Amino acid sequence: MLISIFNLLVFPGIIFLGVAGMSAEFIDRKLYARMQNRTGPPWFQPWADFIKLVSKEDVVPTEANPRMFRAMPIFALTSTITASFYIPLWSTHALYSFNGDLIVTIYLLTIPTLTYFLGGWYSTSLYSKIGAIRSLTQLFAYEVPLLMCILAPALLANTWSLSEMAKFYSHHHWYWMFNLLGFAISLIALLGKLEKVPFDIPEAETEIVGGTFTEYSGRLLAMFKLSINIETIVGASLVSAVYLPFGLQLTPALGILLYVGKLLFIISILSLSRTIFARFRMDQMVEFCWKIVSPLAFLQMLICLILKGVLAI
Amino acid sequence: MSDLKRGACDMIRPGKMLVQVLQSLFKKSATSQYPFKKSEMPAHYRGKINFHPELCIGCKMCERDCPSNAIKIVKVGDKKFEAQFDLAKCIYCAQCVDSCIKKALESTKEFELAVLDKNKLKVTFCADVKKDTDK
Amino acid sequence: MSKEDEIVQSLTSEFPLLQDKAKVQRIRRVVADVTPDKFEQVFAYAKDNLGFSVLCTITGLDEGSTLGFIYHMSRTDGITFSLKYSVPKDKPVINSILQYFTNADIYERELEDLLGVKVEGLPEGNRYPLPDDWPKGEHPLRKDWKPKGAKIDTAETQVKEAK
Amino acid sequence: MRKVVIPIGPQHPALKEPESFSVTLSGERIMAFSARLGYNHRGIEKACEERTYLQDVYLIERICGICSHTHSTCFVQAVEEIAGLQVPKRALYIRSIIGELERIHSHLLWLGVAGHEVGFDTLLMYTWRDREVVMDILAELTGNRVNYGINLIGGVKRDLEKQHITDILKSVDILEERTKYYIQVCKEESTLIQRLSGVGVLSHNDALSLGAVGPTARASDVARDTRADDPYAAYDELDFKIVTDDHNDVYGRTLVRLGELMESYRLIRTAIKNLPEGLISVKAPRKIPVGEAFSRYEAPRGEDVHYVKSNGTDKPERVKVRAPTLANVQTVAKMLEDGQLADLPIVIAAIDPCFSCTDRLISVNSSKSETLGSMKWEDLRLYGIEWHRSKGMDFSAINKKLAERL
Repeated sequence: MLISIFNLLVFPGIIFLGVAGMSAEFIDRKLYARMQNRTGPPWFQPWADFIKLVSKEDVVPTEANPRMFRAMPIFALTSTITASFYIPLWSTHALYSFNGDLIVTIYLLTIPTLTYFLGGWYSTSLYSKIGAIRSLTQLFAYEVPLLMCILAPALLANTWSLSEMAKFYSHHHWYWMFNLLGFAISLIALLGKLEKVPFDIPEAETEIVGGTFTEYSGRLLAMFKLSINIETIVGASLVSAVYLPFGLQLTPALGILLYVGKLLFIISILSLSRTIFARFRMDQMVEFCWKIVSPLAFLQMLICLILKGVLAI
Repeated sequence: MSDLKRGACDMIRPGKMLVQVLQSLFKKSATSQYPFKKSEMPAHYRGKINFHPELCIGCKMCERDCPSNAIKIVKVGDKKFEAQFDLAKCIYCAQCVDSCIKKALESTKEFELAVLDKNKLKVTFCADVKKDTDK
Repeated sequence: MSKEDEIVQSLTSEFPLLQDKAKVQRIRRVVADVTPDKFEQVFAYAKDNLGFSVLCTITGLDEGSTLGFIYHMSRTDGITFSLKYSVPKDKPVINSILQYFTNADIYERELEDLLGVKVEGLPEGNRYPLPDDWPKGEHPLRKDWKPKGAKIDTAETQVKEAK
Repeated sequence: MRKVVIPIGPQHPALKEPESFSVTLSGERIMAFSARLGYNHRGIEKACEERTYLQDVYLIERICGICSHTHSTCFVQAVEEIAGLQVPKRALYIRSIIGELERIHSHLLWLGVAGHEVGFDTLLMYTWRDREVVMDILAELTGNRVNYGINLIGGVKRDLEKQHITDILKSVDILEERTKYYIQVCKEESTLIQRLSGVGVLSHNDALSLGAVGPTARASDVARDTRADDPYAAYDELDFKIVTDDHNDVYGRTLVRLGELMESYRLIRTAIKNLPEGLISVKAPRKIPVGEAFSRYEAPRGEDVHYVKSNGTDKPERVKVRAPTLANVQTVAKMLEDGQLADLPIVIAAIDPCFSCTDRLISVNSSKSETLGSMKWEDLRLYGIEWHRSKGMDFSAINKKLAERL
């Protein structure tokens, strides 16, 4: 019981993920600024922003459905935190695991996007509604390639459990190299999931102000922001667990260092792509995902299936 | 992708800025640390106006030409004049400096004039004391 | 003969009433005064036959008892033609030139708002540039219009206040 | 799908100045577009009639913060024409040099804004960083970064010194290098091209019939440039190319502006090389004789037009300003036909709108007048405090503490 509470609240629950998420935001913003030849924010900026938002008043639009409006940020936060329980971080063991947790994790990571949609829709503001529709459209575009390219390593490992996959790749040292294409695709999908440039279409501020979050303020917005930060960490952990499953049998200290290194690597790639690309338009994004990314994800699956036959696993 | 059909570009190269962006990581940032590091204005900057009462002959040309009625020249004694500036109204065009035939007015490099109390922007240059006493 | 003179000659031969009214102001500037009834003919002639294909702007003037309107047109060689006519202030109605220049509506709306002239033939639309709650009958560019209730801060009023 | 009408403005992140557009959408597609201009009207035309010519130069200069030299030069030219002043050659050259520097700063600013509108903030940060170079030069030459105040009826106020010339040439070299890079970026970066190409199409004929001016027209292959057609300042002695493009879209407008940057660098170099010696101003009378003049100037955004009528006193009878944006804003509806919501910001930005230039009047309100009511700062503050108190928030203790500290 106590351990469960500890897991829920401290590790890998809300406190660990919160701190990691905030650090991820800082690293992302600092890198983004440095790459643009700016100084960037100090380390406590994400915390200051968070504390400021928390201490502010929540404004619920009169037209909005207050219950849904208030519930959505909580859903977003809880589902992302829950998702982290099934991902092995620096060892081959996740907190909980069962055969099929891979699907559950992906499903849990889809819920935040759904809450953005519902939250935006129930705000009843025009900008929010357009943002909501856009985030849902975007979901359909990136979710399929994401699922396909995450299934490929699972096919190779012949299991639906993330922990089992980690074990498999620890035994077969260099097999993760076969999935590098999938790694690239999953990063693209992750950009779409986190709604970052070039896929920040649902919150394109020059078009629809704040998109989904136009009407959100105070604690509710803080919760949404926190859930996005945590989603960054969880998403990056998932990608690193699936595609970079090496060094998982090291001592915990080295393992943690390696894990942090992997996360930093993924976050820097995300910031880099934020820096060097312009925002896509909705139709371009959908076209890009269906016509280029999905076939590539399919190719990755094909590679894994063929390898499976060749290597006779 | 209509650009391909139209032949809009010579080359398709996503991430063209990659090299410069990565170079920037190791360059000194271009941000100026303004309030901590004061910036220096160029030599002929048109900042706050300074007034030399001993040179003024009270022709009031500056008062007449000022586009925003920010100057008032008041006679305070025999051939002694003081200038009342409303820096909140001043647009720092330095027309008064050009209009003054005796060069009693000059632009300074001072530009940090933001205050919370608007009345502090009303500056009087007194005739008997040479320096600006209002500060 | 310079191009400007050619324009003036062409105008005067087509419209004898422009005999002394059309002149070359300086290089690349041709001006002409017409009566309101002949305006549209001269305007159409300048556009179609003399090649003044761009409408730069329409200037409205308050000339005391009349309101003047100057249509500034230009052509590709840099010559501009300013065609002017006046209507009495007590009957301020002019015709729209939308059929000649589709981009004229914003200029004509500006005239309606600022000078209080009725432009016939202008379709319904947003006003420009005054606010929607601007009182009726207030036209700032009329010479007799003064901002109501406002203190105009000039050197003279300051002196008055001091007294 | 049901049609929705969404307001863009008066306050909107895509607009740098208040102006109201409303867009009817069906899904992401734009069905109708309408604009309501006038939010920036400050009464400058009326105010000019109340002030002397000398004061008007500064007032006119403040029509716009970016093309301030444009408006003041255009006005001063008209007044000089009425007064029959022969402006010294050196002054004309200096005006042209400042004008070109202003064009550089404006076009670099535009490029950054365009990048921002399509979510390419790195371009914004880089161009605005490089723009500082030209801003610093302008501050050094004229005494301020914007609102240069260098024009005078009858000439210019400040001369170019040796040091200035070397500084200008040095920064032009730096900027040319950077502009070449930006041209490469805009021609090769595919995510950027995707957003710019085929967007906001304005055909050649539409550009002609709607009276588009400046880069907007030139990107539709209309070779119209006031500097060449109706030379003013020193442009009749300077050789330059009119940059045109036949893409007809936002991409073309980007290329035209970048090409114009390169032309501007060349122009500045030749102007400095040919800079004649001599006076920089002639004395102008305070009272301008009766007359009228129509003056044109190629602003960074297009053709700027001023009409000045004098009545023999020291105050003008009428000053009329037609800023380039007013001519171009009418093309936006055409450009947005069958467009997408996502393209709206960049299409509006592509005409480089400057609504401060466009609108010039609002009445000076008094707090007592009922019809033209406005709130005083203090009243607004008290209203805010009262509102918060009614919601159960009382800041008076904090305010007191703050007041003590100050």
